[in-house]
Amino acid sequence: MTSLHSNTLFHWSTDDCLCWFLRGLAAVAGTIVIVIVTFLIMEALPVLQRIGLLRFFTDPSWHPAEGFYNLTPMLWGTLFAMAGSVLIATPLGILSAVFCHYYAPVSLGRLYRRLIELLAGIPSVVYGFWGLVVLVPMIGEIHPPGPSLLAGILILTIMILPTIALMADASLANVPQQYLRGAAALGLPRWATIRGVVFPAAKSGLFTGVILETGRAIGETMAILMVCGNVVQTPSSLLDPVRTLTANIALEMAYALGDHRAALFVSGLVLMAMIVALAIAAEWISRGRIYG
Amino acid sequence: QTTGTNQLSGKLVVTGASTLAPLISEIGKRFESLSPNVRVDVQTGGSSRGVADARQGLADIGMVSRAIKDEEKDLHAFPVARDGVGIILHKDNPVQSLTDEQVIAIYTGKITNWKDVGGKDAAITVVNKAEGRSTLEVFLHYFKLKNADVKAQVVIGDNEQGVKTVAGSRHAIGYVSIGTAEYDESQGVPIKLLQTGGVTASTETVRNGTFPISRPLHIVTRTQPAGLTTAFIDYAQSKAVHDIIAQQYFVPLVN
Amino acid sequence: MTPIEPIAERRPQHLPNDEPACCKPHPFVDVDRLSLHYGEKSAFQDVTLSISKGRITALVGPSGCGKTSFLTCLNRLTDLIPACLVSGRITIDTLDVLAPQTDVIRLRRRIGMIFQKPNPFPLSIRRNLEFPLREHGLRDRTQLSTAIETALRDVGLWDEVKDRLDSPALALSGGQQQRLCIARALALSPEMLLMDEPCSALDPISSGIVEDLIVRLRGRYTILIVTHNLAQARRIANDAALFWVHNGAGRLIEAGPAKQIFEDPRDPLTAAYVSGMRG
Amino acid sequence: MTPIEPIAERRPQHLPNDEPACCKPHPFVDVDRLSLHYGEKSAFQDVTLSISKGRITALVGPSGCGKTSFLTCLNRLTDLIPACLVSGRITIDTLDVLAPQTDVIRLRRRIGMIFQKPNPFPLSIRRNLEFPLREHGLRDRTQLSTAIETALRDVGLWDEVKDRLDSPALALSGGQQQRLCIARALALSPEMLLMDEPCSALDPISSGIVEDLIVRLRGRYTILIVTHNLAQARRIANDAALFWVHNGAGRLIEAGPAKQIFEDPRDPLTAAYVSGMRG
Amino acid sequence: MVKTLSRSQNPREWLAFVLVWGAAAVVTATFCWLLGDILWHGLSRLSWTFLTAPPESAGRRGGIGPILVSTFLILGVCLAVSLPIGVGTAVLLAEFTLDQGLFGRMTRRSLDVLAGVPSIVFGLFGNAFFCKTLGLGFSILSGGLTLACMVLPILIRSTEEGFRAVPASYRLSAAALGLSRTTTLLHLLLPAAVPGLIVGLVLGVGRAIAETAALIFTSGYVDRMPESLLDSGRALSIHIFDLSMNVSGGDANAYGSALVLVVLLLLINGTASWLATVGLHRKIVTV
Ligand SMILES: Nc1ncnc2c1ncn2[C@@H]1O[C@H](COP(=O)(O)OP(=O)(O)OP(=O)(O)O)[C@@H](O)[C@H]1O
Ligand SMILES: Nc1ncnc2c1ncn2[C@@H]1O[C@H](COP(=O)(O)OP(=O)(O)OP(=O)(O)O)[C@@H](O)[C@H]1O
Ligand SMILES: [Mg+2]
Ligand SMILES: [Mg+2]
Repeated sequence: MTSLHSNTLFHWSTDDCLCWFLRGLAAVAGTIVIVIVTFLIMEALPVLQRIGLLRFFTDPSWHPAEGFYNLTPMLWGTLFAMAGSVLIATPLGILSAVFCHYYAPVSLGRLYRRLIELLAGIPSVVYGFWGLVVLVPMIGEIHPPGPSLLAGILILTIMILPTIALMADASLANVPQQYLRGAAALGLPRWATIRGVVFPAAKSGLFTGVILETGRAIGETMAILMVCGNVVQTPSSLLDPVRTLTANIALEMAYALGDHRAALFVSGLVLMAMIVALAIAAEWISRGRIYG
Repeated sequence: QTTGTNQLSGKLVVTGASTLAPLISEIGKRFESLSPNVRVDVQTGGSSRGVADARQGLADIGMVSRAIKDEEKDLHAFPVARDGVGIILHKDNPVQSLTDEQVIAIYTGKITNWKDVGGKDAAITVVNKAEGRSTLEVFLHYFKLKNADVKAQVVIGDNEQGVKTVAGSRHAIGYVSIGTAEYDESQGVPIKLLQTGGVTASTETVRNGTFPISRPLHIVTRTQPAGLTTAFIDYAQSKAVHDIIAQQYFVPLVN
Repeated sequence: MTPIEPIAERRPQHLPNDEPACCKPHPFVDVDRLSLHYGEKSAFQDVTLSISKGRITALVGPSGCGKTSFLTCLNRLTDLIPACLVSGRITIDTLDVLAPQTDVIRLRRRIGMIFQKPNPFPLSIRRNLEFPLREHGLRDRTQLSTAIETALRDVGLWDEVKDRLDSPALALSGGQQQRLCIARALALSPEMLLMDEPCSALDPISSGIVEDLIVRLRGRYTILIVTHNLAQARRIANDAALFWVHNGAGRLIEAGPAKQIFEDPRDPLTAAYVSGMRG
Repeated sequence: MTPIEPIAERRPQHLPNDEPACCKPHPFVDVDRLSLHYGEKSAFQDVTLSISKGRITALVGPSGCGKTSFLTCLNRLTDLIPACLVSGRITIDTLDVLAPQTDVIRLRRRIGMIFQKPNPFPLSIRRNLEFPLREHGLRDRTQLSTAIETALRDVGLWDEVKDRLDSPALALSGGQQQRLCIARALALSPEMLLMDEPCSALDPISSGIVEDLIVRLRGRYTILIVTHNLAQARRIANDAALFWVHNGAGRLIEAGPAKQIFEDPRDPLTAAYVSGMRG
Repeated sequence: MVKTLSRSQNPREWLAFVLVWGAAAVVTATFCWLLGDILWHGLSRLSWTFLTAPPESAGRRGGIGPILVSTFLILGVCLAVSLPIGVGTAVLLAEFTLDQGLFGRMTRRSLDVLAGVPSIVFGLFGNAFFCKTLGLGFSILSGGLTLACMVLPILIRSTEEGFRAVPASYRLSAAALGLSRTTTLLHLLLPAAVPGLIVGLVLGVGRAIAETAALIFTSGYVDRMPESLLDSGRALSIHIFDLSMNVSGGDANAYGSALVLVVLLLLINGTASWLATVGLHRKIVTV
């Protein structure tokens, strides 16, 4: 059997040069993650060697000045904030995309899409600022103190909504027209078509959207720092203040020295681990999807 | 003095306390305008970073918004201004004063309701500063508390976040730089400064030294300063910048 | 491009009455001066045609002459296309199809449509049939599975798929997919079927199977089929109609019993087309 | 699916020698036991065939039997498809096509290819022709414009487009686009043309024009044409070869002079296919 | 789908109708509130001098001139670095299909992870790598490079989509004419993939221009007019953060700056979608 895959053999001058040049660029792009992780590990190493990884999960509290480094409450904080916001933002975002495609008149749909695009780019400080002066006092009126998991979830929801809405929008746009026509020809009404045909057909795009928004929810920093209350504790209710891992880094990094600083790099590593887990989950889901 | 700075040239990197950064930044700008060949780059971070960067030589000058600790005596420190740390409440809170014991009890979670200290029947929202901040250290030092004992409902970063948090929460108690609080109060932000140890919290009482919780704001260098660095430090300590210090709501030092 | 002789005011010559009286065709759909525009572009103009009940009518003509567009008017799929303008009149039984107050959902239930490219939904085989049925109000589990089995048997697919009803429909072969689509339409018990080149995307063997199926459905349903394959049209159609592009818009050139159209066409264009000189 | 009788070890019956000696065909391409796999799936297996110089060879067969795949082996377009594995031997003139050291760029210059869907580049008409020429080293402006005019005249497009050479090629009609693609291939003066259903995406009139063009090119080029249209194959081909799917992989069933294949096929499957019973 | 709004009696259809419009209304209302808030407080600050003047008194007064310049410079560095790397990688991943082996898979996977890395971690990394290890210090260059790492995955993803959207027939016919891959790429594929590239650019620029956490530790705090790329320069979003969190009385200018940022984004999005439609239009006309 002849494998014909080396067709560029005789075109060293152009094709192969280009290919190797591109490989070089791709190698740069591909190595960034490794470099990042390496640096995180290097910076975290002193404290990891001294006290070991385990203590980051078993210490009584997070008081790095006094030598306690428990990250678990912040891990929970991150997870709860993420879960809450993804749970709210996903249906809202998908319904938004459905609105654009199948319910709104064309011009309104376009306007709405523009609005969402705009919101996708608004810096997190602006969201955080707004959350701090508008949202948090409102929650405080209902149940003090105000800065809380709930505030974090709501702000995160607003922030990640454009991500899922735009992704869903793109994947709905890719649903083959023939499905829609097929459904219409069977006399299926609009929502039935969307639920029964459009969603299954757009499934993988929607999943990708959820993965992306989850990533953003985990990684969001500035806004969360402004509205969450930042108390290191495992929240027992929605109205309890929490601190996320990202906020922890942003709050203390500038002030941290020695072990404290290294401990913050451990927070960074934990975040990276979550992101890698997410990427694996994404891969797993996309592999497990049944109806292409 | 201005004649001397005309020939100066070079770049000064100043890093450290976020409290001081706007002030030094403004002083730097005026210094630059006096000697056009000089650049003063101010980066924020925190006091600890000011110390660390000055030590490692990453910065020419560090900014430290608290007293110099014993283990930092190797550095050369130059006070440029003073600042007080005042306790703030929401304007609508009927409580007019708190004793030191009450403050300690509130911050350690022994008192959790305003009615125990003469206020309305409402849960107290304790606003604390994040680990590592000088304001926190000064506050803990005065009340002889350990951060691990503090039971906070909200942890904040910079001063303005503290002011905005208390302004947005009727039953909150917090502590911030007095200058900041005074300015915001005058701008109609619904907060009020509490007396501490029977002394009114104001820049005035910080200036005359009667207010008990105050801190010097330092700039530090690793070695005995020379040349441009000396010129800048001298300038930052001179009377010529007192208007800037007042503008940034700090208290100039009376030599 | 070779110029075509201008067809001055040619009217379709539909002759539904030249069949023996015993099986006199009974008109089911009446199309009167129907025109369709996509924005500025005219797809076809001034089509007047009637389609008889229980028979197979074949629509033939070169590409782009508006055959597909004509079909989509009958079940108002044109509603899905923005900037699409239909004028004229279509009557099915007694229903005025184009009237705005017509319930399109019911209309489309009465008229099934099969597309050129098989388009099963990305669901399992069972769900492909069950889902439209449920949406049209059939909830009972046993009734549902009976309906599914009947439809699949109708199209001769039951034996091929009965063991894997829950596997994805898109894993079927092209011919099976097309038969599944026909089954899906039949399950709703329509009165009429519109078929847009149902065999042209299929391999010859599947194509033969689907063709046989269509012939078996004759009599039970009124079928309007578009095809490029003249031999197929000749084999299966009772009636035939020829569309042609003239001045950029489709026109109906001639319509009548298949026998007459293919063997004794009145129009020289039809003659040229069916003799295979062009096309 | 209707079962086909097993074809036990059937070998293609290529009979290049039963023509009058005056025009004895001279083999140009020799294909020896060629097989192609897309990953696990086999597209065709064990094809042995020789193609004569200056003649039109038609490749017919049902959809999916590997006709397109066969063409792409000849100019090694298969290189572009990942996980595509070719085995066997192809000799063109004396060149071993599948050898790794073969210069594919030169090979493809010698063998032009026309696709089913006309695919001019999104450039102007002129640039569509000029661009490949320049790439192959023709830089001189006057030579370029002569080559362009010659190629366009060859396909009978010159008079239609000479006034708008700089307008986009994609604004042409389908038939014009296809002729432009042929002109683009001819401009490189290939020795052989591979055509993959060049007329099937065209309307009947353009189809006729392209067909006439292909006939005019006979003799000057060795042409291998895939077509679904048996009437067309009959009209234009000197030789014909029939592919069929058997056990999921394409096979060459019969090859020989067109007259013999269409009028006196040796294989019952060929007989069934050319008589239109299936397809 | 628009005209199919049938007056269906099906209650489920009505419920869905209400839900979808409700969701859109909630989202719109929230966002109008947020944007209205910024507009309301920020509009009065907006003026030509605000855009050009340097900040005074730690930003309480004065404008944002140098900050805008720094922001654009950071963006410029970011794009100058990420664009070639991004497009190159996208070309490799999308076009050189034979490279789908281990290398391609690993690259893709590592880009997927990179896309999810929190911006604060980029900040940590940029500070440790560009500022310290490479010795660039707090500078526009460090900030721009950090952002480049951050926008790369977005850029690559959508450029790749752009390439995949180019019909395969271009590649096949070009190959059949004996054109080399390089030529095919430069003359046929790249132009056709431009819309995808533009989408990536918009998303990337949007993310970069709005970034705070990654810049705080890299491009720095200095609000002077930058004189070289090695100068530290304060980005707009850091300015907003500092004004609202660290400078008493900075709210008014914070709102003003936020409004400028939003308007900038609007302009970028608008230009890009205009470019994309022009590109698309050109494609359709020539198609
Ligand atoms: N959605 C649309 N928008 C604009 N023009 C359209 C649209 N659909 C079809 N057309 C045009 O209307 C004319 C008729 O198209 P139609 O699809 O009805 O032809 P057809 O006879 O079915 O052709 P074919 O045999 O190729 O399927 C063609 O010129 C086509 O380009
Ligand atoms: N890129 C590919 N990857 C995997 N399988 C392929 C690919 N291209 C074609 N095939 C498969 O190989 C077989 C032969 O395909 P090919 O396109 O050569 O058939 P064909 O005879 O040209 O059919 P048609 O008449 O429909 O054009 C088919 O089963 C097809 O599904
Ligand atoms: Mg059609
Ligand atoms: Mg083919």
